[in-house]
Amino acid sequence: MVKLLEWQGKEVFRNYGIPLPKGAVVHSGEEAAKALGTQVPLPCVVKAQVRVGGRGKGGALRFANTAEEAQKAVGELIGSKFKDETVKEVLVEEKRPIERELYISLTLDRSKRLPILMFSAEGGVEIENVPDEKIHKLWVHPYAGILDYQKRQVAKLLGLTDAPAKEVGVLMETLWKIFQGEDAELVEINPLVLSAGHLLALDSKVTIEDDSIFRHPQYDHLQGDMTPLEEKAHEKGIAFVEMGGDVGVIANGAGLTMATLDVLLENGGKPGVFLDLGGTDDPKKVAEAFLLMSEAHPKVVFINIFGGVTRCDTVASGLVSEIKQNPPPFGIVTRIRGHNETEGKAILKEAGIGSFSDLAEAVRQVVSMEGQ
Amino acid sequence: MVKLLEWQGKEVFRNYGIPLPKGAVVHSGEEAAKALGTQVPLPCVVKAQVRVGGRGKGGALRFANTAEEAQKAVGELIGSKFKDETVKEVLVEEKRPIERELYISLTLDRSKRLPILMFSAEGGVEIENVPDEKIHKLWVHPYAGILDYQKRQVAKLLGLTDAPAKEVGVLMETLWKIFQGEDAELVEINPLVLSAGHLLALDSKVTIEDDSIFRHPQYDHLQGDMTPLEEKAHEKGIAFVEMGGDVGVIANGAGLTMATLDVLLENGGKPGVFLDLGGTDDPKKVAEAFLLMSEAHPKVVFINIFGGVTRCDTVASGLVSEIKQNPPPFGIVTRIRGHNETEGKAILKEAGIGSFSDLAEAVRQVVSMEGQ
Amino acid sequence: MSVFVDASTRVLVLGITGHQGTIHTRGMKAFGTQVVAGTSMRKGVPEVEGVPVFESVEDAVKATHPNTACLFVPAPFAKDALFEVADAGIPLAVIITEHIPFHDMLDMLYYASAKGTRILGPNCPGIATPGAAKVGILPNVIFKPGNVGVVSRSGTLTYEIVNNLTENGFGETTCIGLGGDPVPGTTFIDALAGFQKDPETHAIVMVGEIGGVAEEEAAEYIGKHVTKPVVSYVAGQSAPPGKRMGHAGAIITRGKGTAESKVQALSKAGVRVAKFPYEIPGLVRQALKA
Amino acid sequence: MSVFVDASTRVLVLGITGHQGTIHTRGMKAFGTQVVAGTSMRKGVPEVEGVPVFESVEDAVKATHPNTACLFVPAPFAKDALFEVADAGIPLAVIITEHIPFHDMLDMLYYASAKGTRILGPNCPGIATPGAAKVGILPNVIFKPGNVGVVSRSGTLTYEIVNNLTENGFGETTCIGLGGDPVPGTTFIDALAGFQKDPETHAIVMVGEIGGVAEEEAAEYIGKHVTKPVVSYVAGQSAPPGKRMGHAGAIITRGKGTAESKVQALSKAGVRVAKFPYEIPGLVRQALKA
Repeated sequence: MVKLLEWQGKEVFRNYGIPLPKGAVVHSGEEAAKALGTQVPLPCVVKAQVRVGGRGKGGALRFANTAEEAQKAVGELIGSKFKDETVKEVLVEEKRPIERELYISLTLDRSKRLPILMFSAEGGVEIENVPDEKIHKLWVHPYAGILDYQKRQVAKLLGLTDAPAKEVGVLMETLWKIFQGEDAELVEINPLVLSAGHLLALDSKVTIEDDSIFRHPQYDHLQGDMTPLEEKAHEKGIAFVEMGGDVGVIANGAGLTMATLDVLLENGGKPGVFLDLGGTDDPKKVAEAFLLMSEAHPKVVFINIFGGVTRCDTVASGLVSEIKQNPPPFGIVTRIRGHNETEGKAILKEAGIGSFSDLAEAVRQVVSMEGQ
Repeated sequence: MVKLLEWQGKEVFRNYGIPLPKGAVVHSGEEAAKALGTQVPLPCVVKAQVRVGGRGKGGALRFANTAEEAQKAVGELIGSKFKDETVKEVLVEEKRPIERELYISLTLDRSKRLPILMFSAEGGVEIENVPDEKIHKLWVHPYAGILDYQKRQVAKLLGLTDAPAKEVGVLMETLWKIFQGEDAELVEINPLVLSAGHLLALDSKVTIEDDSIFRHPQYDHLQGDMTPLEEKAHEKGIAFVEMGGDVGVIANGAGLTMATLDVLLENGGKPGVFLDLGGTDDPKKVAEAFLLMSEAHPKVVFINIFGGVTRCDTVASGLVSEIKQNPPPFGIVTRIRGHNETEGKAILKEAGIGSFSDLAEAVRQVVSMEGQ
Repeated sequence: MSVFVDASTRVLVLGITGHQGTIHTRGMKAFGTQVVAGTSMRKGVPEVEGVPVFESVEDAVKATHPNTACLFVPAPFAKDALFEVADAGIPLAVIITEHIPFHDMLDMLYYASAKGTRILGPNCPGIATPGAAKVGILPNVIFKPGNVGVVSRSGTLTYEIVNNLTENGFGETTCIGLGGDPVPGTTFIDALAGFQKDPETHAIVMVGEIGGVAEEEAAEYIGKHVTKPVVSYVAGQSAPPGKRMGHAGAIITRGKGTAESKVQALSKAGVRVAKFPYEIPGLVRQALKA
Repeated sequence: MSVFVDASTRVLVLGITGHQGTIHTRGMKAFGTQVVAGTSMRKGVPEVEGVPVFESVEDAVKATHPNTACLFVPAPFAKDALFEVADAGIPLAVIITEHIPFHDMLDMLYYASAKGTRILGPNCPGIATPGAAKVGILPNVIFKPGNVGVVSRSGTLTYEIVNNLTENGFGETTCIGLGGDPVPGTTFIDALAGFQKDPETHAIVMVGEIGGVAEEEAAEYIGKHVTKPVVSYVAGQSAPPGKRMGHAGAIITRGKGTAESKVQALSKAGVRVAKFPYEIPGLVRQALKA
């Protein structure tokens, strides 16, 4: 999931013709002062560019009436931390009069297996805090797109007439074009405001689906909300999640990984990192996983592999040769099951690596090693 | 059905990016000489712009190596008649080397209720003369459009590789865009040629659906293949067909009109004009129909109306008042059936207009009047 | 029994405030049809002919639960109206509107079928089950309940034939006007399947016309699946090739869709084919006796 | 009996010349599956693993009449391949390919349903009916014919569970891997309906995971329509909200799709819910005795 920053999302909006306030991305107070003299009129809004939500309450949004005020605000924001995220960029934007604040978004409804357009006359607050009955929903057929009657319906439910009623219809089509054209998971405008009688997007939230990056290389290097190690694993095609405990878990397949975690937690273990090798049980991936694991400094690593396509003995040999080459700085417990399980276990035993058949038993061993 | 002339179809092609030879539309030999000096290189092809087919055999296509030859050919063609159609415009086009002649078209398959793409490696002749097994067909889903595998399929069956294989895929998408975007009934390129290793459209046949003209006003005044009277009726929303005999038939609804004609012909009548008032039996339309009829100079007019929504007496009154105001120069036989039939017949009788219930009987009366 | 519409039919009229919409709402009510709601682009119209008017199909559906829509909306807006009907889950949409571009109709057809909505029409007179319900513009007076099912691509010719049947002592289970457009939502085959299944229908009258291959396909279907007697007439046996005979359906091109091929196919499938429309009641009498 | 695949299954492998395509063609054949044809973008490959290779699905269909397609084609080309399969009228397409953008999958789903093709997957291990046929990449050795139907969103976890069942003396009618992607072609409900109808299936094992509301919907369906005993496990009860647990399916957002809500819904529908995967054979034994 590539989560665009507000200004990056607004660049997309601009390319598709959505009306926006004038603004500039700056990295220092000086840049802000320069932008305010040329591109951006005063008074202005100074907005820290972070991916986490709740910027308003957290002081990441400031108002400035003069260039000096803006310069000062930018200076303070750049480099500051906001919910663990360091502010590297600030958006300085003209402050526009606001008559009404609305909400609109397009995302996937997994249940109906259809794109869903959500909109509300109660914009400007986190949509999670808007009561269900004030959020309207309509579904978009992937081939037919936005329909005219849906435009009338949205205008009516949002209480828009005349120019804004027409504008919201155009906006719906544009959001749809972005949603499909950019392979977005979410396109959200909150708030969408009525300003001087016209619609204007004051914020943007756009996330792009990972799987579509092959046709959108421009999003390839935009950071998501992953930790540096997660990022590194991501580049190698390994799902890797940091959780704060001190047991590293390596398994193959999302379901098996999660099941392993479930058993571990229930037995009092504290998972620190888990690492899903995916549907494969390629020994090379095991080696890569070990290197990543070392960087996460776990106390003990639990390897839970089901030998499906590849045989258990192949996996065990790969594992042993990797461990011999680079002796890992953590204890290892393995549970290997499936095809040629007996042979695999013999290989591990010879290398002095504990190996179990029973998941619960294996987990108890992991927890006991963790406690030492 | 708006049938575009070759050059009009090629204008559409040009707007959508289909590769074409250089050419110019001219109305005289002088214009041709001017175009050959600037826009169009020699040698060239001189093509009479008429809607009927078979131009090659009929002498409507000429070749010229010099500007003089071209000027002469244009001079001869302008104003000449080609299968009853007067040549008003001539297309002068550069002559390109031809390696292969192919056929491709998009139209509606009414049976499958899907657009159909037809293509053949045997282009350059009337498609009616190409044997069935050499015409390939594939169907296009209106929402999904041209699919990649279909492009590969077409390239393979046409024996195209390398650049032309890619070009034909792009061309298919373009034809589809024209077909949908211009509301075409038919988009045909015959021949589509391979010239110096690239695809090129040497001819165009594009017809636009009448019902879509409301969103394509640019086609509103392009003449189809109707006679002047048919054109006039068309403008009034009356279906009017000239057939060469001397009985005028007025009926309401296509089915009833055709059934009337069937009975008339079977009884030895010679229909000259028939006129479908449509699903309506609005008396005003009857008046307009009478005026059109007069211009077609029939010997006798047969009115066959079924009173459905409107009552027969209303129709009869309208008819009588119209006839009293403008006594028609032809005999009249009526058959009026349906709602309030008896009242309607009484009104007609009072005005001295013969009126029948039985279709066969009415038709015999028509034929006897025609013979007088 | 009957086909597609019956006494439980509840009609929503789209475009009820228009001239046609209003007239035919009156006609449908006079036929005994439950017309439960209308919609209109005009705002603030409370009712038409005693029928409540809503601004959207969704509102009308919530308030009045129609199961059939009748569209009188102008051609440029018909596609959107049909989408609205399909999204509201109404299973039958009768489209009276003429001059809908066939490209729109293709979109409508595939959208409706994905949503489970049957389209009858466009450019059709509608459907009537005497004694139960009528949806569309067919004249009320020509019908009588009976055991003949009628299906046709024509309008007035059908009225004429039904009138003739009724005058000759017959009555109809259901009369279905498919409309003459190139892309019909419901075909002869759909209607024939309905009549074959309907126990009250004892004979079927199928009125075809030149153009397309719908009659040939129907003939093939009859040969395989229809055991009830079918009587048919094909209009346009004398029509000149390449000329439009009133609407886009009735054109003969490239030697296809001729009356000859249709009559031949129907005869081969055991259909009694009338040479002239007024022969139909006699053939129906024969068929029912056989 | 079985669900979706049986001894009459004839498989066409798309992307048969690729590494995965070749390996798993061998695997499917070793399972006893009739693999009748393959396709490849590479030209001039006559056969792979004794299976004839064609340049297009149409050619393969004409020559070998497959009724099931198994797709190994790379994600960027999967959409077009599925269109080709659907246009060729193949009623079941098992998509192994992972990382297909969900926007593509939406197009594929609605195109396939219009053409009457069922999609299983994408990003799924496939489907196996022991003793009859396997389509996909499930390991051969874990299966035994029996009376337990297995349906799952996971891959290896399913292998583990099936292996465990088999080791405990059970066998499977059919094992269906739905895949973990956000837009699956076949859902729990489709599979449950199949098992409910299949007379040889006596108990059903349903392996869910966090994310989405598929398990909750399945629970509702079970409550209404499934009379056979169902045993379930939901993976990810300990997963932190907002984190992806390996694939796009397994994410908890906005308090929806939690393990709690799934377990609760399933329990309410009478499903025996295992706390840990290894409890499943015991619960199946209980269920079959009850």
